[in-house]
Amino acid sequence: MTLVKVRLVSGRSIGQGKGKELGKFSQQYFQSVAICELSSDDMNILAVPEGGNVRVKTDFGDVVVKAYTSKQSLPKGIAFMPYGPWANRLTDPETHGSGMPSLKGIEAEVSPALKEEVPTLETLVKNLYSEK
Amino acid sequence: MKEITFRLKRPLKVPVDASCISPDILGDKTNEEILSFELWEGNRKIHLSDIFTVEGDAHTSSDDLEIRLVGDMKKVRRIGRGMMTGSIEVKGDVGMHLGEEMASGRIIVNGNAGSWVGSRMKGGSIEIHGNAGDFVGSAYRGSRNGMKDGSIVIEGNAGAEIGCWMRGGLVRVKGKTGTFPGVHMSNGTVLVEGDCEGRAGAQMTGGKVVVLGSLPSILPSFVFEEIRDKVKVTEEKLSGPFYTFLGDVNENGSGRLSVKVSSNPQLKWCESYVETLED
Amino acid sequence: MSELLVRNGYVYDPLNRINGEKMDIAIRNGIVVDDVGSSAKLVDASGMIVMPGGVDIHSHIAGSKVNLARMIRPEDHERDVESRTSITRAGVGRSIPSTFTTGYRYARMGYTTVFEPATPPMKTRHTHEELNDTPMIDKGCFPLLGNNWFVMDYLREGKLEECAAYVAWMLKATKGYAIKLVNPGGVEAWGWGKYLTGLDDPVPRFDITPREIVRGLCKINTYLNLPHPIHVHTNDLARAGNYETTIKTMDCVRDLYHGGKPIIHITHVQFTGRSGTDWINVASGAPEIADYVNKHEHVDIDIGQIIFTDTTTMTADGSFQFLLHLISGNKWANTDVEAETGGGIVPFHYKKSNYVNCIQWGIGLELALMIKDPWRVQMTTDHPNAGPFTEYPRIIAWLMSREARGRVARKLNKSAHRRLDVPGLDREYSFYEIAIATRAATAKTLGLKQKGHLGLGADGDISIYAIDPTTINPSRQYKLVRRAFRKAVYTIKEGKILVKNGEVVDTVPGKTFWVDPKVPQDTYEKMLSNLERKFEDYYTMQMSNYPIGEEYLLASKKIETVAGS
Amino acid sequence: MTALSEKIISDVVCTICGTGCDDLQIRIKDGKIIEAKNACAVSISKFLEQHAQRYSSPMIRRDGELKCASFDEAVCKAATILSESRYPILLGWSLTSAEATCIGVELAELVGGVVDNNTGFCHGPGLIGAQDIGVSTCTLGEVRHRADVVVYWGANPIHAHPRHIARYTVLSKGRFREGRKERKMIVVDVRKTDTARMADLFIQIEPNGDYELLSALRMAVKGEELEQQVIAGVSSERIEELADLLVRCEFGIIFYGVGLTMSRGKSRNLDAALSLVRDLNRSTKFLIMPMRGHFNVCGANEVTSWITGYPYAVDLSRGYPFYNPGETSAVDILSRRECDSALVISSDPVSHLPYSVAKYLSEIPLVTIDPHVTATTMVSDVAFPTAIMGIEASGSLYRMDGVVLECKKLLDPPQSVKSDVDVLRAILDRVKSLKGA
Repeated sequence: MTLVKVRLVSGRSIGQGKGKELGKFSQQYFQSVAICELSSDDMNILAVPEGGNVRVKTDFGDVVVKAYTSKQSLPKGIAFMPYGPWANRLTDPETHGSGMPSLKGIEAEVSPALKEEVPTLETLVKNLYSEK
Repeated sequence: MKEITFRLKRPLKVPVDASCISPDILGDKTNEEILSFELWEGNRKIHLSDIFTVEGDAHTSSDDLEIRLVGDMKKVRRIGRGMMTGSIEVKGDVGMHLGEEMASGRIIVNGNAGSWVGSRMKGGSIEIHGNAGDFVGSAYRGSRNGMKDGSIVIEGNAGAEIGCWMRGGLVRVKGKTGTFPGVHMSNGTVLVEGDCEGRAGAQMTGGKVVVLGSLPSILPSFVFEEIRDKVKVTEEKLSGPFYTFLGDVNENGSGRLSVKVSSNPQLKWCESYVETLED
Repeated sequence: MSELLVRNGYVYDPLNRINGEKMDIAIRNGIVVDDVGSSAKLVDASGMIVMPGGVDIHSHIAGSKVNLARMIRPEDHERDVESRTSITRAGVGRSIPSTFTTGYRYARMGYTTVFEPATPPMKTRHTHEELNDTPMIDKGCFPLLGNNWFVMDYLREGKLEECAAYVAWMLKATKGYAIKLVNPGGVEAWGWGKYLTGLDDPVPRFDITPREIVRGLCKINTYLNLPHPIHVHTNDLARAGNYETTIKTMDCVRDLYHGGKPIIHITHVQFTGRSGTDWINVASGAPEIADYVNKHEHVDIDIGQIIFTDTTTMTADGSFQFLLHLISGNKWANTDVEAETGGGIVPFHYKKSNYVNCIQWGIGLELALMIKDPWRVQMTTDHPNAGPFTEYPRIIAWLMSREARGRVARKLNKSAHRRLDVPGLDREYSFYEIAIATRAATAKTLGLKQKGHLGLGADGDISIYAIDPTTINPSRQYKLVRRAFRKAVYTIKEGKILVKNGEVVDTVPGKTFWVDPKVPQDTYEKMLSNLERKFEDYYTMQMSNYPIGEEYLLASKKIETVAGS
Repeated sequence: MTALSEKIISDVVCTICGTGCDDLQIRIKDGKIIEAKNACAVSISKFLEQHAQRYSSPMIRRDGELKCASFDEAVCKAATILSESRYPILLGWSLTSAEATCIGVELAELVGGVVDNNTGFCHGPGLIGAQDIGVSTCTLGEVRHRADVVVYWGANPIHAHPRHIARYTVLSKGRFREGRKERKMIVVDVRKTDTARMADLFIQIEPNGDYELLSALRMAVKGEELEQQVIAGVSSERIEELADLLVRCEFGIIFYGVGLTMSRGKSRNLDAALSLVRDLNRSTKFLIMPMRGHFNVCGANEVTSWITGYPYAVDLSRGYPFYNPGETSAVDILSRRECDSALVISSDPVSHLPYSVAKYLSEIPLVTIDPHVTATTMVSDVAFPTAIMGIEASGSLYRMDGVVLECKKLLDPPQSVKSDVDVLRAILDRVKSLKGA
């Protein structure tokens, strides 16, 4: 199976900021946050179209999101995901005694997942959190 | 030597502050007195008897008292705080701040310990026959009074920033450590026998950091000094050879960082500086 | 109607010339009155000292700089904590106590009024939020104006009346109480990382000198009839030999004095009372300063006494703080405020083994003992700069007992001991003089008519200490004095008992004093249109968002003045 | 002629990020905001779409489902949860008023809990760094008037703080600086972001290499030679070039983002950055400021500090304030599964914290206070809808440089929806009566 190894960086983006204000359950938020930006080299290796689904996997979890070529000149081997529930399926809670979880530069694998669906926030919340 | 054994009665969830568990405080007390000691479980004041059973007899002077603790005490913090005599032996895991500000005596843990083992320690010895968390032998935020004397030996691995603001004594980790061992230290020794994740000796002004395993890179603020055959740690001479560096230059430091040559081929670039020196 | 009668105490009320007379004090609805009814609550003060509630003229207790110090000094707090009780809030203490704890600790010592002496005007909303959370005491704050761009522009252009109108606007906008100058012109220079020396170096890019700023604001202060004179932290605080600058600063407004109350208050003079040319030969300049003050009535001072302890220094004088960091190697914070001022913080430990610290200790006491008129030398530690306010009782003991001073002096660095006058000074303060230095004089120079005394109409703020002045010999029994002033037997605020036997038994929020000066309408409007034109050029906030509404203060106490009258 | 029902409110304070723009002009028609002048793209979304995904009734979980409840019922339930807990955590505070945080700290005192704000997972490392080193900083106007060198490190203001550059830094005009031409802009980042494209000098750094680069930079600033040719992906020549720019400027500032606070090293990255800035003050004027994200996270730090002495992660379980990030910080407490209930206000940790941490939040009794439906409200046991601070409720906020701004109330909240202050006050009062205080 095709697979690229990346270091995953998460952060703010204007789309994430706007989407957040429109509501976490809005279509805009979903479209701007449930994504993974890759370098064009990595996109070519994966051979997924713009907006095609990929699975991102780390030691802490995995999630399916849409892949795009970054407009912010990502070097090969670096992936970017906006902050949000999708990226947080993948982040490391270890704070090294600092109070700050490890959200930047996590080792991750990206593989095509064209037949799988990107979970909505409702699905994430429903499936992943325990029923009370 | 008299022994007293505390057995945990029930699982703990919220943090328990148990700074009263120390030979100095429990020595010369009857078991009844001991069981009525107050400690905090979260926001509630409870008695030792609420979570521990006690066996044996503590009714002796503190010097002769050995406290044994049995159970999963991951949530129990500040065991042996400020202790000046006697000993504590733990069977099971212990929580944070074990032996905080300890001045003398001995603590042995047959299990893992949380972060801040031996923080601000002034003397005595702590042995962890398991792993320890971050900030072994360190200071707390904002202060510069890390461990001053005594020794802490971790048989397993330890986390980040061990020996932070350390002023003396020895921290020895037989396994791996996280980043920043010896950060801001001014004196004393940090010995990492396994691999270190990096940034050893960062911002140190004095003292010694020795890494026997691999260290991914040397901070740019350390200058290469020489290759040494042996490095002395307390009484012991460790055989190398070692790349030795002086730093942290950014802090006008005179600390020494020694890294074993055989575990660190990626540091071979240093050797070009050896030749220039010899020329 | 609530009534209270304090009976049989030895009353020290210097503003009413009452010197240890045994008498009763009656309070009705928070105000001192002639007499109260038989149902009044009784407080037995037999065999004890009764004084007006303490009034602190200069103590950094609230605002952005104090809070930044709190944030970066967890190691200061952890050693001194207060748990929540059914009456009091939790908090931390030592050199930068949390707000609630600040209020409680002042009250425990019998203080009922405290002024925060340095608020960056632009951040004063923050200061008031903290003052609102500082219970037990009445309070106020002094906006920093000595490096303000509008002030410097106006003064350079010679537009004194418009500048006065601007100061009036500023006091009202910030709900401020007095004009504060810190290193006038020098803090603006520090905005570029540069230093000024003396009174006559021009401020970079402003073409004005510190002398002109001090004189200008002094004239404005008089013109606006403000209750307190200009409150000045002089230039050159970091330099040895700065006593000359202090005297020059006092002297630069001498010709503006036409009798009456002093027109300039020089604060924490200990810090600017050093003679010598470098850190090696630094010595006390207190005798020269005392001599000047003794000969000139236009000036009063507070001392800023050093306590040998670990504390936190913080001033708007950012340049000084950086130098202190370089000297001490301790952590350093700097906070400059656009178009207005700066600020710096460095933790510092004053040690008896340190030559310079010992000289500083001597300067403060020499000022207090060599200035003859007790009304013009007030007791402060410039909290927390020279030591925490909780150490005031220690200073009281030093002032009252040569022996108490001697015990410290003997442990001082030897060469400092040799060079100081203080070991040879005989003067010992009386309780009457202590009452002047800690409440009467401070209230008087602050212009607080209802504070610092117990005459009819005064606020019913009273502190009662467990000392029998007829039997004690403070010169010998200074430890008793110290202990008594640490914990008031009673602290009464506006007729309400807040502290009993050193413990807080009740709380009140306390009022905030501010001044609203009226200036001629046409000048005011002229100033306002200039302000509106330039405001957005100078500030990164909108002018309409700058002023603080009166409703913002938990309990507002406005003092109105009229310019020129 | 404006219609009667139409009004314009000027100098409105924006409640998005720490930039604290206070020059918005809001046009309201028929009780709805129809225009937000001077607002950035994110801000426009907030002002124009604030009605999206609101809820209007307090909710209580019954039989596994959130159902509408009366305000009193919800208050009672929330107060019971908190006062019965042995180690509750009260988390959030970065999107509410300083006044609300004041009550929150008292509530934490009263229930013996931990009060923590989002700082722990945004700029906490900067505060820890400052506790070791100190910090040389200023208000934003100082930068506008004086700065000739502006560095953005691990920050992408074009996306996260859209008006920062124009209002305060490179593109702004100050008393002593004309504008872009008189300022050098430097960007350090792992990606060539939209901000980086504007820069005069862009340093592309390897992920997690910040500490090494800062160490090297400090060396270069001191004039020391670098032994290694490439550090964190940057050549030593380039580092020396950067050092030279910093040393020779008249007034420089580093604005750092979570790219620096979150990357490996965390507080030590800031330790190094704060030390660098401190060292630079020996030769020039240099300052540093965090690019605070949420509009009032700074206010949460200020309030918590003046009441407890500590800016965040304050454990009040033993009756007095205790602070030790790593021990008393939210992420650590949750990942060690220590707290036995939580109150979350104006924050969505279930969306924004690592999965295992968020999962634990969903397992314990949880009270949320938030204007909107979020992933966190969905998993809570009691949820209070509240008025949006800065639109439907007034209050003060502290922008990233600590300047306080007073937000106006522009609109009434949806019917029966109360402010954060009112909800917290009600819970506090109920807890007091439960505790018999």
